[in-house]
Amino acid sequence: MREITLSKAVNEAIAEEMRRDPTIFLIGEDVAEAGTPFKVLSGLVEEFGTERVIDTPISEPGFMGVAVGAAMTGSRPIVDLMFGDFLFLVMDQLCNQAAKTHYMSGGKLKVPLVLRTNLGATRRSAAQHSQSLHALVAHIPGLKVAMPSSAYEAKGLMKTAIRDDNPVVIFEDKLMYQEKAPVPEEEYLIPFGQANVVREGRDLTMVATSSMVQVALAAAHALEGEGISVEVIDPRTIVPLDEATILNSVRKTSRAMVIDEGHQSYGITGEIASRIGEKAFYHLDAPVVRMGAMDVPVPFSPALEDLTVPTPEGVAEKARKMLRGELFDGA
Amino acid sequence: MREITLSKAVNEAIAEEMRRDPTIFLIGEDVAEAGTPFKVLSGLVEEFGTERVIDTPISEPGFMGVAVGAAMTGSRPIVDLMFGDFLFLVMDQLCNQAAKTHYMSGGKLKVPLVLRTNLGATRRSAAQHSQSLHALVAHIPGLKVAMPSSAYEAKGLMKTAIRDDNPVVIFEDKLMYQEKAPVPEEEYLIPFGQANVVREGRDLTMVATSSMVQVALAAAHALEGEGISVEVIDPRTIVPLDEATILNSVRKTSRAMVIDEGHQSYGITGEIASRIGEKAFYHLDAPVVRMGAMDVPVPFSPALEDLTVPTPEGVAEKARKMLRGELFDGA
Amino acid sequence: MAKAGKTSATAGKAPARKASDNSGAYLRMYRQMLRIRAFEDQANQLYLSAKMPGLTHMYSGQEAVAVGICEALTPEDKITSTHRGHGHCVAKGAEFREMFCELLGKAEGYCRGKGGSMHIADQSNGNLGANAIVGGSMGIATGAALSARRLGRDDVAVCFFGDGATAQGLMYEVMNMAALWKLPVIYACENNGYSEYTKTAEIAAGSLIARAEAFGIEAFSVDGQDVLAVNELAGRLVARARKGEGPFFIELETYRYHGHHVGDINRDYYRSKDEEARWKAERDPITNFARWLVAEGVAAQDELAGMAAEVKADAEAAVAHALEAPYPDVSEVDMHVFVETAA
Amino acid sequence: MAKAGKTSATAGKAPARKASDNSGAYLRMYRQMLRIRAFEDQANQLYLSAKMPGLTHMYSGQEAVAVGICEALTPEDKITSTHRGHGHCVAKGAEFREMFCELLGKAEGYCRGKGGSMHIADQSNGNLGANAIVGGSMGIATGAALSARRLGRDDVAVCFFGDGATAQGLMYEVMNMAALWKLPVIYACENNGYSEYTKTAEIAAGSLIARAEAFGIEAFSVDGQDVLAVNELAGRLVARARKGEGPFFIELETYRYHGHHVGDINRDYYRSKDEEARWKAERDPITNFARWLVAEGVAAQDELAGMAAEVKADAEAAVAHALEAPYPDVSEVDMHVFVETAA
Ligand SMILES: Cc1ncc(C[n+]2csc(CCOP(=O)(O)OP(=O)(O)O)c2C)c(N)n1
Ligand SMILES: Cc1ncc(C[n+]2csc(CCOP(=O)(O)OP(=O)(O)O)c2C)c(N)n1
Ligand SMILES: [Mg+2]
Ligand SMILES: [Mg+2]
Repeated sequence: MREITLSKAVNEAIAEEMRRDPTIFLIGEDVAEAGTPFKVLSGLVEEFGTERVIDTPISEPGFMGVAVGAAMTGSRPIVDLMFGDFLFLVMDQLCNQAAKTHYMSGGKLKVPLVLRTNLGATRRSAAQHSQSLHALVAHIPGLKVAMPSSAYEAKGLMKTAIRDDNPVVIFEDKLMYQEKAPVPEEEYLIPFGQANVVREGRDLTMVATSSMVQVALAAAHALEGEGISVEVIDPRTIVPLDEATILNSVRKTSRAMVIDEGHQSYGITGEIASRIGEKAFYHLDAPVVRMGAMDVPVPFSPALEDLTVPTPEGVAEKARKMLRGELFDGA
Repeated sequence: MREITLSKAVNEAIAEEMRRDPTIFLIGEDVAEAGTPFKVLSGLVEEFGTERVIDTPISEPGFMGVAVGAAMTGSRPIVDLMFGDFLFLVMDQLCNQAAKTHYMSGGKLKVPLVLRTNLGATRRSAAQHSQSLHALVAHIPGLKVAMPSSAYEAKGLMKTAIRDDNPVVIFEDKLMYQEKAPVPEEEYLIPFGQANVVREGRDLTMVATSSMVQVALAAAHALEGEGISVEVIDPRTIVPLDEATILNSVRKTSRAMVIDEGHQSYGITGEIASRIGEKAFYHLDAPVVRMGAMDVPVPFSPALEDLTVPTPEGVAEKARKMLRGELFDGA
Repeated sequence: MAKAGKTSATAGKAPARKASDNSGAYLRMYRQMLRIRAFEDQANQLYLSAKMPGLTHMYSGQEAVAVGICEALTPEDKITSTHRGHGHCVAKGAEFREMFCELLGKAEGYCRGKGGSMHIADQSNGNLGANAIVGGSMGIATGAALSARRLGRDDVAVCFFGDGATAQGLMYEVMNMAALWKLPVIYACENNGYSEYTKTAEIAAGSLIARAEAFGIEAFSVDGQDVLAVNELAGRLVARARKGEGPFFIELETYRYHGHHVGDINRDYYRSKDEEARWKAERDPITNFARWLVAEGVAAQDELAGMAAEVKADAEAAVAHALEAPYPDVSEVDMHVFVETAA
Repeated sequence: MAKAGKTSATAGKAPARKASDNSGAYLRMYRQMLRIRAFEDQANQLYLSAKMPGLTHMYSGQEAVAVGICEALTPEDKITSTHRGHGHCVAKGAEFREMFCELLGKAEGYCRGKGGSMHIADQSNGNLGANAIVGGSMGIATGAALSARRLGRDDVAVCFFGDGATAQGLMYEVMNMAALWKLPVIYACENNGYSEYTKTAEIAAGSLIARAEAFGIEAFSVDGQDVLAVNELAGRLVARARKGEGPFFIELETYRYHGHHVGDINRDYYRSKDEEARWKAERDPITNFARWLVAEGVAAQDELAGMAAEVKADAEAAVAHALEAPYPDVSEVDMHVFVETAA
């Protein structure tokens, strides 16, 4: 199968959907000629014109609001938010407006929009350009949240997001834009709420999102040589969350780790770990281990930044300890 | 001891601190003559004048930013955010600026400010005036988060918040403003990061925040008659979180429930439950039960709204099931 | 930049066209103003008698704004509304029953009781909804205009908001985009002199009109108590916006008769009883328009009185219906969080 | 409203006072502009040779703005800066060593390596920090002004921002408050014609000056390539702001020589090489000021050249030092999340 970059996969997904449905348009900063600073959208303005690929002023709250109104009136906007860190600027329009409109109107109005943005540290971009803020939107009822972990996932999830009648926030991993993966030429969609068992295993389940899927896989690979068999599960969407696949796996392996690039405290690892703790309680041979990013603003210095996110080595080491029974912190 | 309302307790705390320290000022919408819609700040402008009790235009992002700048330059602002739901509007200034400034400056700059706002549904105020959004700010490193559960707590925590050199977000329960509790005349502070064991018990630990402390106490009271002894713990601050007190209790009771008025999914119950699951694993006789608000925007209709938040009856029923061993959902 | 002269119906100045030409529209506007007033009187009473849950903000006094503008719109045209939104909703064509049911949280309400007063929406008439976030709908109205243009429709969007909302930065962001893209949107600022308990002058520096003009937007001010003046200006601007000459900004001087919300009873400390009395006596949009209708021979006094009685009876019947109407079933609580069908 | 005449040093127009009166300040400004240019040349090279991590935005071309304004400030006066912030930092008095250490993430950096290029701050000289959120510091500057006034200090705050940042609603919110409260803050808009890869005309409707004026703020435009014109205006406005006559708004027409960020190499599609060449040839703030200094007899050509060599050597030495300087200890990673001491 051909291999394409995640960047290209996103571009293809959007182009295919825009060809199919004329109500779709793109809106954001430097999305047209520039094709975004990451060049993800290159070529789209040439095909679809400036009426459908709309450059905005640097007005995140404003164009988010514009997208909500457009979505309520027959359009299907895709909003490009250049950095996930700018989510803080659009929270009101996203969470007080887009997320609640369908419910508040008793099902009469709907807001079919996609907010595509990114996450991920270790690019030396410092505290305001490195955050992974998916936990914030996952907490707000009415928003779906997708977290692609490869080019293949990015394409399929983007197409589903665009066809969904609800507001969907999709987080791409900035560091993965240039990474290639096999992506079929033929059209495919990836349904929301169906986790992907990326790797099967017997001894331990790792639930990992986005950038952390590869980290988990690398750790699993290392552990394999030591006779430890790891199952890796990518939830794909954290809202809706495919609890069943995760629980089935944990019931089989009896051990679970949850790995994510958002800050660990009050992030998504707590939700997933506590659901496992609640619903697979009697199957657990050890406490569920969580690994999120450190609870610190992302430091600029390369000497510090790399310490803040889970690494394959760190994950493998925790797994080893877990299997050796060394993790029962004060218990 | 005299009893005063939560509203009065907050007012006293602020007045006492403003008398002590002239660098403190209040800023927000209708905080001066009107004393806020909830009348919490009544009388302060008369004592401190309009230079220290500053009415703003309806510009939440703007006055939040102004407060950050003032805090960086020798002032200690208390920001009044009329409804917790407007947090979405101030997230950028709060989370990208206030929370990160000390860290990003390598410890050189600091932002000693208090953001006081509220939480709580069941006032028939509908989806944009009823949210409990503390989970969002708890996830952001650099912010402290206090959740008073009574007039006594509100006064002591507010005074500590004002003296803290970091940005602190303090959530008051709207429904509690007119509720009285014993509050000493003498000055006292309540340190951050020290949970309060509100009620001792043997069979089950309930960790409950803010509005839910009373719900837990009412449930505990009902259960007492049935021979079930419940320990109720109020963390007081969720950042910093007093893990030790919670874990010690759970190690004693072997059962835990976590009750909070924020939406359950990706909220704070997951964090607290998973920390218990991690660190008191071998002591648990049953899965940790979480009860948050339903994952729905808050409906206006009284017939629906009351269903969305935990009640004493609901909590007691879950506790009974837990003790009868009926909660092992699919495990 | 061009400003509409502040025409006043009561001043006896001749209207743009002869009264008789247009009597259908005049009586419709009169009736709609009556309907808003009657709606609010009932809502106020419901609240004061503790039959209505929650918080509500009365539109009484500002009727000429909503009615003068909405009369210039088609059902396909969109509006966005505010926390003080009952007037916009009625003016855009909503029914009393569904409105009162919504205010009481009943299943027959426009939003099945889930929205209530502050979120009432009426999609069937192009009302995209009240909004409890001050300024929160400015992007929505602008987006509706963009959507119309992109999808080849000719509908126009009107964004209603108060003077207080001009303090929200969002307004400037979206006015900039609307101006750059020449969108068919009209920003209608209802300046009732107060935002909550604060006088506009204390929270708005400079000039509201100039703020819009600085973005290259044509801006107008008009007497918001004069339904004919409002309607004349709105008619012109809506037509121009439809042709792609938008956006526009209108400042409408008006007044709210009640407190900020229905519980705001003791308001001496921020505005005087005298001031309130003066507005009611001299500038009531309904009284003054009635006088003009009679003077111009459009209707007789007793016809107007009959209309008022009829509207009042309608409102009372709707309230009676709504009070008896059932609440939504508890199963609805987690319905409508997400649209269930895939596209 | 009064606008500063666009005085131009190169046009040979006489400066406000005789050159010799003020030669200390002139030479200081010249040196500071040289220092910024030298700093950026080194930073650019560090980046291109992959020795500098992350993203950075060059200030070259805009030197007269930062220097002309900061020359009018005392160390107690505050500034807030932007993603393109090295120039402001140097102009406000920072040292090369601590700056380069910061850009390289070293422990000796102004922020112990935690901030980097986009967050460099220098509290000791009143620089409250660069900001990677476009427009993000507008509230901070306004708050610094409020704080000064409330605490009885007479310092003034200058908020630097780009033309692109005028699209952020926050600006209008804080200008409104600054105007209402007469705060000693100066909003300095560096209009370099582009926000990222987009021309200003495509993202800004109407007039930037008029937007400030609509809030009742006195607004001025000035040639941002002419350090004397900038400094003269800034001096006047800072003095007035100190007396409580603020706030003010200044639009400074300027140009960035490099790409939006150092990686922005192929930029033909949004701006022509010709345009770039013209600005560099005709409107370079350093070259033109040097010519004027020589013509006015303030300095000889070779003195200026000597100064440039010295500054360059300083920069090189600082870079060499920074390259060798240690990274912060790993234990610092979770330090400074919170201030540890209670108040
Ligand atoms: C973002 C936000 N801030 C504050 C409020 C509280 N609030 C509700 S109405 C109002 C005043 C609005 O004034 P204006 O826009 O003039 O409308 P009016 O009430 O006069 O119709 C305020 C401050 C709110 N609902 N939303
Ligand atoms: C809130 C926000 N939106 C977008 C960006 C990405 N961004 C960084 S600089 C920039 C352009 C800024 O233009 P301008 O204000 O004119 O400053 P200049 O780069 O020209 O100095 C953009 C869009 C950002 N950093 N912050
Ligand atoms: Mg008003
Ligand atoms: Mg620029």
